[in-house]
Amino acid sequence: TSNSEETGNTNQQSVSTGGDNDKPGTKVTIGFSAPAADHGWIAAIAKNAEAQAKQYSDVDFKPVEPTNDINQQISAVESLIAQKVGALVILPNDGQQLNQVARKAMDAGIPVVNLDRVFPDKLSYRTWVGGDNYGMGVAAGHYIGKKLKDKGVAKPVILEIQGIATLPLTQDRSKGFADALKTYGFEVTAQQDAQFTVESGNEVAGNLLQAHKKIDALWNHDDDQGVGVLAAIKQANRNEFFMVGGAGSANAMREIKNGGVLEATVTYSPSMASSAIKLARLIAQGKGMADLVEKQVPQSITLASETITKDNVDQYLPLGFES
Amino acid sequence: MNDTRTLSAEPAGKAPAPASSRSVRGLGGARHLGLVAALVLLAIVGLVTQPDNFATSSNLVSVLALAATIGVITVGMTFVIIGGGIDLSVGAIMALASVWATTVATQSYGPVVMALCAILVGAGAGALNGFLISYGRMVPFIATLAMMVAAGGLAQRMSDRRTQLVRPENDAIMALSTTKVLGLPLLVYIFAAVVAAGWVLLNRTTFGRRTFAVGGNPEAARLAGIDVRRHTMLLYTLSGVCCGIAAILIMARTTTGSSTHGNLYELDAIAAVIIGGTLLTGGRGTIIGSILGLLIFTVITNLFILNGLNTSDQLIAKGLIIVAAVLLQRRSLRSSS
Amino acid sequence: MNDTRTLSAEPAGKAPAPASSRSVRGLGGARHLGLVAALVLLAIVGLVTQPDNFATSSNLVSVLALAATIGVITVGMTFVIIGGGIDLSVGAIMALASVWATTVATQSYGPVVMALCAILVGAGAGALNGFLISYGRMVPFIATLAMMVAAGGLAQRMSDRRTQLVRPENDAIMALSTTKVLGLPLLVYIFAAVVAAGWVLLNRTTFGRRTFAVGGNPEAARLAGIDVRRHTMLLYTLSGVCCGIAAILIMARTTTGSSTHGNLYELDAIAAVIIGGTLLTGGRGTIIGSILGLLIFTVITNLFILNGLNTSDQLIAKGLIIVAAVLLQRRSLRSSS
Amino acid sequence: MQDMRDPLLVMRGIVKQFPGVRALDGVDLEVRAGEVHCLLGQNGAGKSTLIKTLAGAHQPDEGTITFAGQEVRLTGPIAAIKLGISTIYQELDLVDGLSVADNIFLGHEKAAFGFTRTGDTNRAAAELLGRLGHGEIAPTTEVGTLPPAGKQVVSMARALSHDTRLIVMDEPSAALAHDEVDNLFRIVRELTAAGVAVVYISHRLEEIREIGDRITVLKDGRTVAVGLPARETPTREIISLMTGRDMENVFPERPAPGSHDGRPEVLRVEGLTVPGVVTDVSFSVREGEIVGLAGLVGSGRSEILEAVYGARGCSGRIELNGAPVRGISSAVRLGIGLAPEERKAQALLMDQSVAGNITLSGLGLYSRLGWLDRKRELADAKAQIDELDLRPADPSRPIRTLSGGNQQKAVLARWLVNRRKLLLLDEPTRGVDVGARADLYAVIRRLADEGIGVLLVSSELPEVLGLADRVLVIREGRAVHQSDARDLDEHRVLDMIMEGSAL
Ligand SMILES: Nc1ncnc2c1ncn2[C@@H]1O[C@H](COP(=O)(O)OP(=O)(O)OP(=O)(O)O)[C@@H](O)[C@H]1O
Ligand SMILES: Nc1ncnc2c1ncn2[C@@H]1O[C@H](COP(=O)(O)OP(=O)(O)OP(=O)(O)O)[C@@H](O)[C@H]1O
Ligand SMILES: [Mg+2]
Ligand SMILES: [Mg+2]
Repeated sequence: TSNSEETGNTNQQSVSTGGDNDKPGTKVTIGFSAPAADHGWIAAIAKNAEAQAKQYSDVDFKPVEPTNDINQQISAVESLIAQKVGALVILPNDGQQLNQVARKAMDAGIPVVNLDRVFPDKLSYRTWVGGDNYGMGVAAGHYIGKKLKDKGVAKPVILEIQGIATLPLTQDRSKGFADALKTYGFEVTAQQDAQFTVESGNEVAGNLLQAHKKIDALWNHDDDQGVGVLAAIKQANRNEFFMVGGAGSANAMREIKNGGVLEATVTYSPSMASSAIKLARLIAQGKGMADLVEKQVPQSITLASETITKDNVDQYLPLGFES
Repeated sequence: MNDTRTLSAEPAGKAPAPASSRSVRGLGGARHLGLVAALVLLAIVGLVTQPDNFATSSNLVSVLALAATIGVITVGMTFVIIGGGIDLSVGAIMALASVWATTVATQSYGPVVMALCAILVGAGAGALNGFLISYGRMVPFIATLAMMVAAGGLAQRMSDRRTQLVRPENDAIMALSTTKVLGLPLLVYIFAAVVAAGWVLLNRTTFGRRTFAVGGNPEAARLAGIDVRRHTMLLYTLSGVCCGIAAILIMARTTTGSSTHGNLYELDAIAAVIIGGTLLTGGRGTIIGSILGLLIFTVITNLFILNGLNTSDQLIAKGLIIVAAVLLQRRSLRSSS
Repeated sequence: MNDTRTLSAEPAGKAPAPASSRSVRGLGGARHLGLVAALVLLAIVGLVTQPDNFATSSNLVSVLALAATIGVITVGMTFVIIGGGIDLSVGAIMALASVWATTVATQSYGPVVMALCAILVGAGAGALNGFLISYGRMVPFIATLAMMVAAGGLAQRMSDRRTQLVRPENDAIMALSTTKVLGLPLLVYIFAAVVAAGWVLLNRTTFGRRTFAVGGNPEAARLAGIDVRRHTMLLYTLSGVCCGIAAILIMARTTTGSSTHGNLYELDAIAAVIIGGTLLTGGRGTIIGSILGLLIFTVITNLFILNGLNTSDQLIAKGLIIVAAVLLQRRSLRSSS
Repeated sequence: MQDMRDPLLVMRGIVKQFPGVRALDGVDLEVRAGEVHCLLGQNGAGKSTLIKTLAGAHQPDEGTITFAGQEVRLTGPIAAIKLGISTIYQELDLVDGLSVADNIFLGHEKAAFGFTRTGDTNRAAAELLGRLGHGEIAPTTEVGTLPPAGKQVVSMARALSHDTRLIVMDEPSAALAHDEVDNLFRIVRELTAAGVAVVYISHRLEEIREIGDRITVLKDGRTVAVGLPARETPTREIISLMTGRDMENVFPERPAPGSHDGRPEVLRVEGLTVPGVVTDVSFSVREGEIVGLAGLVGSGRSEILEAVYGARGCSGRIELNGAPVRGISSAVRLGIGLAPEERKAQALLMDQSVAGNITLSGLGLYSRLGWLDRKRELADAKAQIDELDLRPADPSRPIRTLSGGNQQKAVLARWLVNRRKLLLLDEPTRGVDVGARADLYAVIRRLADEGIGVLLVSSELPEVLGLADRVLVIREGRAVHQSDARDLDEHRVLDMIMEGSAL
């Protein structure tokens, strides 16, 4: 959700506050492979990675063709291995499916920073950095559960609109959501999946609203498709419930600020891509993280999922990505 | 004369409509019975499984509103397929038109210009398809595939892969989806108008007759003095215009322009057209059939979601229903002969 | 020997190849010149833009390995399209076969059974397609669309939408992708074997000859004593078998079975076949053309990867290259006549 | 106004080159207003190509066309139509999915502001059809549902729907039976009486005699004779101009009557009924015998052949050498071959080579475990091409580029490579030139002499009577008469096939 005023590029989440670590060191070529940027969040990932890399004079950034076909992504990573890059940052379409080729890179002595979707085999990556999908579901579940409990709703109608159902991250999110709701004695009334696109969100929500005449709460996994979900809610003229989003797009934050059906969103920030580039550089240069005692970068870093509401939205707005 | 009966023989297989039903044939009489039966069956399933939700006016409105976008595209697709072609680029053209119409520059001129822009972009892309096919003599499948890929890329480039919101001052666009007349949102009327215009164009004008000719037997059309190339250009342009109109509708519904709009619409539209009885080889088909085919798809999705079926089961059921609908339709055709 | 040429009619329609080029024609001489030229052009672009990376053996191996999976599917698709049909379900059947072959139960029997399972699942799904089309007399587009949807759903259901890893004890499957003979991974040999077998089947056997007949004029084929329905069944079964083999390759490459495998492969395979000069209307076409068409797509992708073009520009460029390749091909056909 | 003796159309030195063939190599043609000008020539002589250049469908490479005293360039079909030249093409070019009326007015629809006036269109179509003597064809009928003869009428109506000064008819009678040809001639006479010129192409010399005024003969893309009087020129001269050879007897010698009596029956049909078309027909064909089926178009002869071939649902007994025929594959296995009526739709693979078409149903002969021996296949195809004098004698040429008559020969050749016990021939000489026809007759007779049974359907009575040993007269799906061919003459047969159906 962007319009030019905001595209003034203030929100590329590239930060350089790494103490001495940011001083130019040995030259590093970082290969980067991610799914096709047909989605705001992934697009932000790609942009953040590139912007972060540009901050360093000692980094040569080599992105390869993003694709949603696993077979092609394998090929892309193979070509980076063949070019003997210094480090690889990989956001796989599917961690399990890309595992073998990541392992091949590691075996060839190229450290792999695994971004977001995790490889099952720990030998396939040097460091994993990613969001907490389960935690995201938990955060959304707690927000909804607590609020409904406080209102004293007995048997609430809670809906869930997932993203792409075949992704493990979707299943993790749903599991966290269900687990958190359970602590309040609630459960999900109905669940449908969309495609992470505005239009699919609109279609699924349009139909779902027909199926449930009275809703208490709705969790939508993804703020990109959330634009379509919100439009469908408006078209159906419904406002008896509240909605929680996911990921933390700038647009969702503005909606929260304006007050409306969307009351909160749980973050899953694409800033992780910037971090991944930083980590890859450090690993390749053999440095550790400035704020940690250890001389090496940790093996795994999980970002916390934060809950953004009207109360703290101003603080998060600058970090929101434009979907 | 003694040869009277011999030359007007009606072959059994092809099922000529009896004289009495001829008058309604154009409007989708006997030949669409199977589709109507499939729809009725689905409606019965809906009534039984969701007595409170299915037959409500708000649900029906919602089904129509959901059908509207692809519906408009399906009308254009029907023309292209009857004319012997195929258009894989409809989804991408719609996306491109929606993005172009929601750029800051376009939006600054207000909603009317946005709508015009969408239609012009659609027409332009369609005309380019038509040009490649008729004058460049490319196979329609490949030419429109290339357009699908390129238009999708252009849409991404133009939008910088972001979802572009329709700005509040242009909410006349959104009003198409929120303003209701006689209980129906405006976009349903637009859908209906496009279907009606398509029907008239196909069945009551020389353009329509020639479309059948160009698709059914291009050589015969050429020998009859029809400019087949020009006609082909026009067909794809028409399809492009429909994509432009669909872009307006999708902007109204989602309040955005985005390069992700219209993904896989081509498959849905083509499937609707073919289920509706139009031949992929061209020369035969109806608008009404296509729209019925599309409604079947939309109602299936609606039913699934109303009943809370999960996607995997939805997909399996959808496959079975498609097979059943087609077999049902063939059966009804056979028995009506 | 000048009589080897005479049994397959000239594809250039009205343009018989000059005698000198005849001898190579069966293997894809003049008629594929345009495609070869397009490939050569792409190779030049590769050499110029990526002198260090493009022409390396590891890159060429990577291109072939990438092409192998869709390549095998493309061979089956070529048969189906020459036979007058189309198969939209290839990607979904491949996914289903990969999922079925990687279930716990199947994996417990070891890699050979897994491979057999994939092929049998493919054959079964293909045969069902063929049955619906030949005996149920459904339009191929719709029947295989239904199969695409249903097989996809079944694959999701079976895998519970999770990616299923090939277990370490079955790493003979993975070995197809990691073991190299003369520098090439085994799966490239499988690909080559399927292409060779397809070529022989199409050009040197009665089955192939009948495929042309069934696609070119089914009524004439029927009256010439060919069992058109049975042949159609076999064609779709063959395509299904190819999907099963492709499933083995994708398992080898990704070490997994998943319902997400093969997404949109149908479009790529059909596009490759058509760019290769096979007519969508059936009755004409070549395996070599299809494979060249596929290689063009694969090399384009490879070039994009090497040059790190961003997606939007890639798509635009891809669209333009497709148009250019086709126009180039037509030009070369014309001038060779 | 033009004088009747001034030529309306003059074509001079027309050359048309196709890849690999010079179809027209300097053709001259002169046609006067009000005359029926016949264009004769062997299959592949270039007749259709010539009239296509006249119709604007092909652009000639060289030569001039003068129409009504003006030199014209026919840049496309529209240009020709505008001048008043309409054409009935040899391959009926109609749009199956459109109604009769829409086909007739395709390209010059009756419309106001782009909206078709359905009423007007149908009325005008009905009027044209009535004028052609076929008022029974409803203008709203879909053309695809009409039998070939009906389509021919629609093509004719389409030609008449323009304001024409010259009508070109490319083998209009090929799809018509006897009585309909009379009807066609009535229309031609009406046209010429009104001063319209007609270019008439046919392979049936007796038609030329009846309707023609003057003749132009083409051979190998050149004009070899101009303006011969149609009635007076001796047949022998015409044939020798066309073929370059003399021809004595068209029909081959027949064996003596009764010489088949003792021979075994190849085919036995009892009580054959195809619902609605054929009722209770019984007959047999003996080894070496040619049995002809005579009847009107639509009397059910094709259905009888198709039923015998197992291609059509029917009741009754059909046995080949005592074995029942069940379906096409069993028919083919037992040794039956069918040369169907509509070669383009039912027999030919237009994209394939001549050889590929010839060997289609005999592939089993050249294969072992499915593997084709292409050398033998090709040798056999080549042998049949030579035997039937199929031209051009190149087995690798795509069959679509052959002239109609040569395509027909390829269909026959298909059953000559794959030797049969019984041949079903449905209109085997439709569109075949006189010379080739004699060749075909000789081949058919020779096959019979070798012991093959032949069941022959033809709408040309002389052909049935001259070639067959025995004739079965079919009227409205019933066999009304059966006797030795030599006991019949055209008149008697006509009486029998029309009896009861005349108004
Ligand atoms: N489109 C084409 N491409 C190549 N050759 C062609 C084409 N059309 C016709 N020919 C060739 O031109 C020659 C003349 O064909 P044409 O159809 O004019 O013969 P015709 O006199 O009408 O024969 P028939 O009596 O069999 O109809 C033939 O050798 C034919 O093979
Ligand atoms: N596919 C069909 N289905 C139903 N009726 C048909 C079909 N084909 C032909 N008929 C009709 O069956 C009757 C017999 O047709 P048939 O073709 O056998 O006649 P015919 O004697 O062979 O004449 P022709 O000389 O035209 O071949 C006609 O009324 C014809 O219109
Ligand atoms: Mg001709
Ligand atoms: Mg007949």
